[in-house]
Amino acid sequence: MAFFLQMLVTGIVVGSVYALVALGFVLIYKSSDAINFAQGEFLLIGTYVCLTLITAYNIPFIAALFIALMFSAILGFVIERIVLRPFIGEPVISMIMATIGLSSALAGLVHIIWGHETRVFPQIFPEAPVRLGEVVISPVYIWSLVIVVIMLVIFTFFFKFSKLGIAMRATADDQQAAMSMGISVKTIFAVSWAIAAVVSAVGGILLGNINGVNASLSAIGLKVLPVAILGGLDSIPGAIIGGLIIGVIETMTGGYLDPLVGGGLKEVMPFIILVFILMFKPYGLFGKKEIERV
Amino acid sequence: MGILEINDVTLRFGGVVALDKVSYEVKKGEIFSLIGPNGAGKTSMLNCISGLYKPSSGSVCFNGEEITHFKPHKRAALGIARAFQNIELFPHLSVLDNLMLGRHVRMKTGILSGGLYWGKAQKEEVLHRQKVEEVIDFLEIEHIRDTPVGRLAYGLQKRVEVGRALALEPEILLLDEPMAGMNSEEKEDMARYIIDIHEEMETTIILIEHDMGVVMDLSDHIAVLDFGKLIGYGTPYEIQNNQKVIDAYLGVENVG
Amino acid sequence: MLTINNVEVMYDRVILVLKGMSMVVPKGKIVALLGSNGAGKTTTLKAISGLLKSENGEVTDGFIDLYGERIDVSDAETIVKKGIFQCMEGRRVFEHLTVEENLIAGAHTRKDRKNIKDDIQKVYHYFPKLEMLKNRQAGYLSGGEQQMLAIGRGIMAKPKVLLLDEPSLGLAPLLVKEIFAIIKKINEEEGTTILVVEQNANVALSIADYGYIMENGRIVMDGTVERLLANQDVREFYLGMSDKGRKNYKHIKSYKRRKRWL
Amino acid sequence: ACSGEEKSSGSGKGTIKIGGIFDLTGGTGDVGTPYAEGAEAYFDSIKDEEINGYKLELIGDDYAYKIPEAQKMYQKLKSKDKVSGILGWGTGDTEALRQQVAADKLPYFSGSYSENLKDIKESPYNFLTAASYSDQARSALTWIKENHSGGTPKIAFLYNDTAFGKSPIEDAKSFAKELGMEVVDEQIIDVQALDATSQLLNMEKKNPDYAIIQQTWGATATILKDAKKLGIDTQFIGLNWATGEGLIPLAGDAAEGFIGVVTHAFPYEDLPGMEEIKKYLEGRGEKLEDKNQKFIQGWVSAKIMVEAIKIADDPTTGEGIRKGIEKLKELDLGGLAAPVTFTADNHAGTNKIRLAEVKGGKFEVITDYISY
Amino acid sequence: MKNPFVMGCGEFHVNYKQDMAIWKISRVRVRVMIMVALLAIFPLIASDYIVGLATLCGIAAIGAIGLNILTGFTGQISIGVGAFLGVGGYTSAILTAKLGLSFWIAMPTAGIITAVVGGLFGLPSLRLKGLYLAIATLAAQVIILFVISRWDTLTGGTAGMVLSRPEIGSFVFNSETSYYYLMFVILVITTIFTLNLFRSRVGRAFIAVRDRDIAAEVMGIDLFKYKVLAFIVSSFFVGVAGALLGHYTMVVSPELYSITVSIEYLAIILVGGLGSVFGSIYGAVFITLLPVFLRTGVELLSGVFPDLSNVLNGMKEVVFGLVIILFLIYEPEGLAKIWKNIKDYFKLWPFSY
Ligand SMILES: Nc1ncnc2c1ncn2[C@@H]1O[C@H](COP(=O)(O)OP(=O)(O)OP(=O)(O)O)[C@@H](O)[C@H]1O
Ligand SMILES: Nc1ncnc2c1ncn2[C@@H]1O[C@H](COP(=O)(O)OP(=O)(O)OP(=O)(O)O)[C@@H](O)[C@H]1O
Ligand SMILES: [Mg+2]
Ligand SMILES: [Mg+2]
Repeated sequence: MAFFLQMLVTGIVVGSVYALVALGFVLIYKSSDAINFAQGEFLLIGTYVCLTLITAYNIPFIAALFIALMFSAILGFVIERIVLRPFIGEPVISMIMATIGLSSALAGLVHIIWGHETRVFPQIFPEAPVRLGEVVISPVYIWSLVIVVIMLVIFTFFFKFSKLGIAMRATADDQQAAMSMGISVKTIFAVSWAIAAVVSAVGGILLGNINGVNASLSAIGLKVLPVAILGGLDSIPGAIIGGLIIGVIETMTGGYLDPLVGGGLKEVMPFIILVFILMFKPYGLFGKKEIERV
Repeated sequence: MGILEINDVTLRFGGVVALDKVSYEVKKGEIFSLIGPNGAGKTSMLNCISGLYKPSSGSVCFNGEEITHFKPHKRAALGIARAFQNIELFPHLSVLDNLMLGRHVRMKTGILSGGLYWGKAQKEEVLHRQKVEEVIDFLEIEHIRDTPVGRLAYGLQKRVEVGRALALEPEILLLDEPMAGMNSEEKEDMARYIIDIHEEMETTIILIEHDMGVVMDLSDHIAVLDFGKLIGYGTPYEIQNNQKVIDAYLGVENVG
Repeated sequence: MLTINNVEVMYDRVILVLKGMSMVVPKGKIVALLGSNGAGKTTTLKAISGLLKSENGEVTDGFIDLYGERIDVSDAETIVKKGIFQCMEGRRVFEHLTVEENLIAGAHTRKDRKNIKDDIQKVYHYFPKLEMLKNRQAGYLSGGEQQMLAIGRGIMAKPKVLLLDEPSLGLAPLLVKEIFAIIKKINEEEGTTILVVEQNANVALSIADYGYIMENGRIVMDGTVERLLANQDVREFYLGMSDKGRKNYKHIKSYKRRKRWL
Repeated sequence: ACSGEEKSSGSGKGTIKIGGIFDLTGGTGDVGTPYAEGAEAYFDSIKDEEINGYKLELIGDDYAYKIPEAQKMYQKLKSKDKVSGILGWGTGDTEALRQQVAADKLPYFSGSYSENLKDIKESPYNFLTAASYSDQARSALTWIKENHSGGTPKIAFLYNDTAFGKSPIEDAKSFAKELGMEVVDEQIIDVQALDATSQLLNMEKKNPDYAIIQQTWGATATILKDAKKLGIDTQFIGLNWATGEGLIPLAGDAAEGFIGVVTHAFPYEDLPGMEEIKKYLEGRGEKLEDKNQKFIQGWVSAKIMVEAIKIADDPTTGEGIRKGIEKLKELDLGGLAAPVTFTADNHAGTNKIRLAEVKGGKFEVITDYISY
Repeated sequence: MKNPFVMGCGEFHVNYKQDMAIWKISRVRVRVMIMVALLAIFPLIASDYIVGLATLCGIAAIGAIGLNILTGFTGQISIGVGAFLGVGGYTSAILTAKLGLSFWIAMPTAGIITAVVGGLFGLPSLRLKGLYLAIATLAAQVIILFVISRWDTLTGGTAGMVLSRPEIGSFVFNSETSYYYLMFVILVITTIFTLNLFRSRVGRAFIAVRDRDIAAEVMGIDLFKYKVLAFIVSSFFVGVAGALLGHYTMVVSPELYSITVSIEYLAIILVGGLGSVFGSIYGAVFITLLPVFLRTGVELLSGVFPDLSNVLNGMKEVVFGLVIILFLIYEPEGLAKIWKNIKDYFKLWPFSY
């Protein structure tokens, strides 16, 4: 029983990290209907900036975090302007490809600036694990869970009620019509990229505190794609719940199935389940259906 | 016996009842019109006939055979062709290819023979190309034969779409507002084509149109839908004098 | 007062669509723009509302100004802010947004947030049917319902000039009359200047003060409604009248009379 | 075959080129870069000497841990640069090129020490410059047997699902049995794993005394930290790629007490072999302290290649160099690594390793060179 | 004979057969011939290294054409190509190495097996569309690789398998040149087959499914059948490419078929041009060679300032990314379009302005 609980809790908290990163995908998809393959690099850069500020300029964490997030926002803004702006109105696929190119370019930059060796965050979250009865959790995970919940609330309201949020959804539906409403598609994109960059930076900084930071951290971007899909590419709650589900599936598989098959199923199982679920809910758990009228 | 029989067709979308126990029959070789206010369920009706929607209850029979549960492509093979309300052409393909696609169900070439493009496959292509050219001549669109349809003006696209449906050599042709967005001059052309199709090819035609002039002049029979219910059926004359219809749809001065 | 002066528009740098188009839309009036398919009506409207750029078309000559201020240079959102709002051809509602959210999106450029609630009510008063559907996803409305929503969005924007592209497209006769009545009402109650592009000349001219007729990229004729209605060609080609009342489609002659103005 | 005999200006018979396929920007860049630097440093340190009458040149480049890239680079090194030998890197790509190097007769030193490179028939031109992963595990197990008190030791294995990770496992398991140890469990932990709780808890059920880790630093750190979190008292022993300075900051104080297999010396060790490195570095205004163990490893691999060229009868062809390598007997590396010996039917230079334990945030070597 | 590099203006086709030929204008036909001839003789003059690269390009092109059939022509994005290459490679490896079959049987079989597997993983297209389908193919990628690295008895697990070069009688395709010709023949066949496919019934149906699936269905096209069919055909060619690659590098191992490979192939068809057969080829050449050129560049530079090589390696990635982006910005329709523009220019040549 204790074992099960430990698996469950670990799954949930790990899942919350996935959820955070997945949010990045959703935010961009919600405004542009495209997937950003450079998410991982966004995450990486945000993290490195924060880390550098702390270690090289020994700025206190909170301040560093704040600056790093500001920086990410600007980065997202700038990148949208110089790289993705030309793709407004182009077919989504070329936008996606552009982000693939972008990811390579950013990865290169990261390598030039921060080099190769793995860097480590100084103790930010207390080391001592938290104990709930039999179950132990590292504090950093609890934090990510908290942050995720906060984001969930904020963004849900943002997209349902705020003028900007509605404008974003409108843009995703029909860019030209949105323009005719006087919605500045450019601004919408810029803003959503900025937000996405910030969110993934947060995710990255948490990850950095778990595993240290090096270029391969960006791999999380791809790893989390199924999460976004499972929840439904344009659903904020979807991303969160998808994250938790996949997290739990992973640890449970690790806990109960891997011993039987000799390991390795942990990373594959989410995909198997994902396809299975998609067969019944083709647009993920909460994704918007494509409306087809003739 | 009618070529098409609709029996008690009901169609629901969650709460919305798009069609409510609709029954009527279409006689072979006639021009049959469906009219009714917006949202009455006309397009939904066509979708039930061409198989894009499955009726929640009731049945659709074609030439006496029940086709309620056939998939759309099987119905096409039976000879049910359609032009859509909002243009649904293949924008990147030339007019020619769009029409060749219309002949899909009449051709056989498979992957292998197609890829090798030898003997039969090649002969077939050429043969059907001739058929398509006939349609092209008929609709007077020779000059745009090789243009990608995406670049054509609205009116022409509508014509090409009718052509694509014709290329299938259908027994029954479903036209969803073929004249929407045309001025009366272009409407006349379209009307002329519809008449010719009907007379030269003896195709049965189901027409949805909001222009009463056209409907009253061309139709043999008219069915009127309102909020998914059939509120009238009969000859143009009967419909024009059907009070229910006048209140729900025609309004006064469209009569006569 | 909206002036379009000798405007040329090209798509993809090659396709010349407007070839010296000129027209004037006086303040507070309703002007109808008629013309056959592909004449360039939609292009004209897009040129005014700045939407051309998104289809890589551009105004290559002439100018457009609103109250003496050039607008053909500025981009879509600024033009909307200046008070020109286009209801695009084919409704173009935001499918995944609810009816109400669509209306809010329509009011995007407005500063006076607090009045929006009331204006939504006003739209519902013009189109009671929309109120019943207000929480339905717009993508599932029927053609007519969507057209109402599209015009409703226009009202929400409180524009000085409202551009309507074929508002009657695919609407039932009664609804066409209803909608044009409402357009007239909007023009009178809100004092909105309206430029309406139409195929259905009958209704268009029935509410318009002034009319233009364009064929492949040029204005070929214009005048007061009375004058147009009196014109032989307009009667035949746009109102579908023959000398003896409405002609019967069943007996259309297959040859066609040439238009005098071509 | 390929020959490097185009005469270069000046004295000597010409230049012999050695190719380098390194990972600088890829998944293993953190250890790959110092390794590459070490190798390049050694060749740089002898660039003015004439070895066996020839000047030597290393043509190294980054393949970013992408095997197809490695294959393209190999094509280039072979056909364009006409190299006579190659210093390679990862397990995956080394295996992928095995066939071709055999066909092209190019001796190949890899950064990967997987057992099946030993197989002369399968891979006649691959050489292992340090103890193979299997031998490392065998030696470690032997050490356990000798130092374990109380009952038969229970062993577990933690590795990742790659050619690298799985390479030693089968051999190690059977050897442990030979030694009469009990292999109680094995767990697969992904290289990128955020968390190893599930695996560790499963392992803990079997309660092993020792867990042998074949991983990279990142995953090893994750294991150690989660083990600490869950209060697992198993003694963790990592093979050479789990060991190294980089592990310690990652794992924090969870690293304390971790034991690692040391195939190559740490720069801070006081060894005769360090002198030439220190001299070279100071010549370029660099300091030995800034280098790490992987730098030494690269240096040593390069050195062995060069030593072979020295004594080769015909150092211009890959075949000749191979013969040279097979003449190396008890080549003394000044303590930087175990002395290596190659023969025509044994391409595994040594099976000796040392063990080091993390004490106070530093690896302290706790054994002399041991084997099994 | 008229100069085949000058396009004609007035050509008349007196019957449909002519009008429907792949290359309608005789001059174009001639020019294609010349192209093919050039490609056929070039290994005789080029160095082994060049020929080797050319072979890699060609193999990539075959796979890319396959992917383009699925993604470019039928509009179903696939992120699973890597794994399907793997299926092809492993099938051929197992058939030749384990069962001792000849390459000439193994390669086509590899194609067929991959086609079957591809069809299997195409089944979700019954319900899934766009990015959701794309992720389903990503799942295929992960699952297939898992199976490969797990089924040790059959695949040799993570260690991979060793293959040998194909042979006819006593002749073995060991030299770069000989293997190039092997690749070349298969590439030509693939190209012609695909070109034909898309001027006949099935190909048109694919395109219809991509452009407007509802309309396609109503025109009598069985959506599900054709979607899966696209997966099958596409996977066949990818499988063949996989087999060719396996026997060229003489090894298969799971790490060879990672997600990065899948993305690289997507890059190929996007840079080359979606829905363009020749585009796939241009793209393959481009994406395969770009890193090579970049590396040469780095070498030249690192000669100038050696200590920068680390930075330069970073630059390599940056440039690679930028090139792709610039491409999409300035020529969204890919290399194929650029090539077309060049031709259009020559159409009026020498009177072009
Ligand atoms: N796929 C669908 N999902 C939900 N509701 C639908 C769907 N299709 C149609 N409806 C609803 O069914 C009703 C009938 O729609 P339909 O399109 O058939 O009307 P119509 O008679 O064609 O109107 P119009 O003349 O404007 O085209 C409408 O209220 C519409 O909202
Ligand atoms: N984005 C575009 N790119 C290229 N050509 C275009 C584009 N949009 C329109 N055209 C062309 O410009 C001409 C005029 O189009 P426009 O839509 O303005 O005509 P219209 O008067 O609105 O016709 P309709 O009554 O059918 O709406 C047409 O010939 C059309 O082919
Ligand atoms: Mg309808
Ligand atoms: Mg228009």
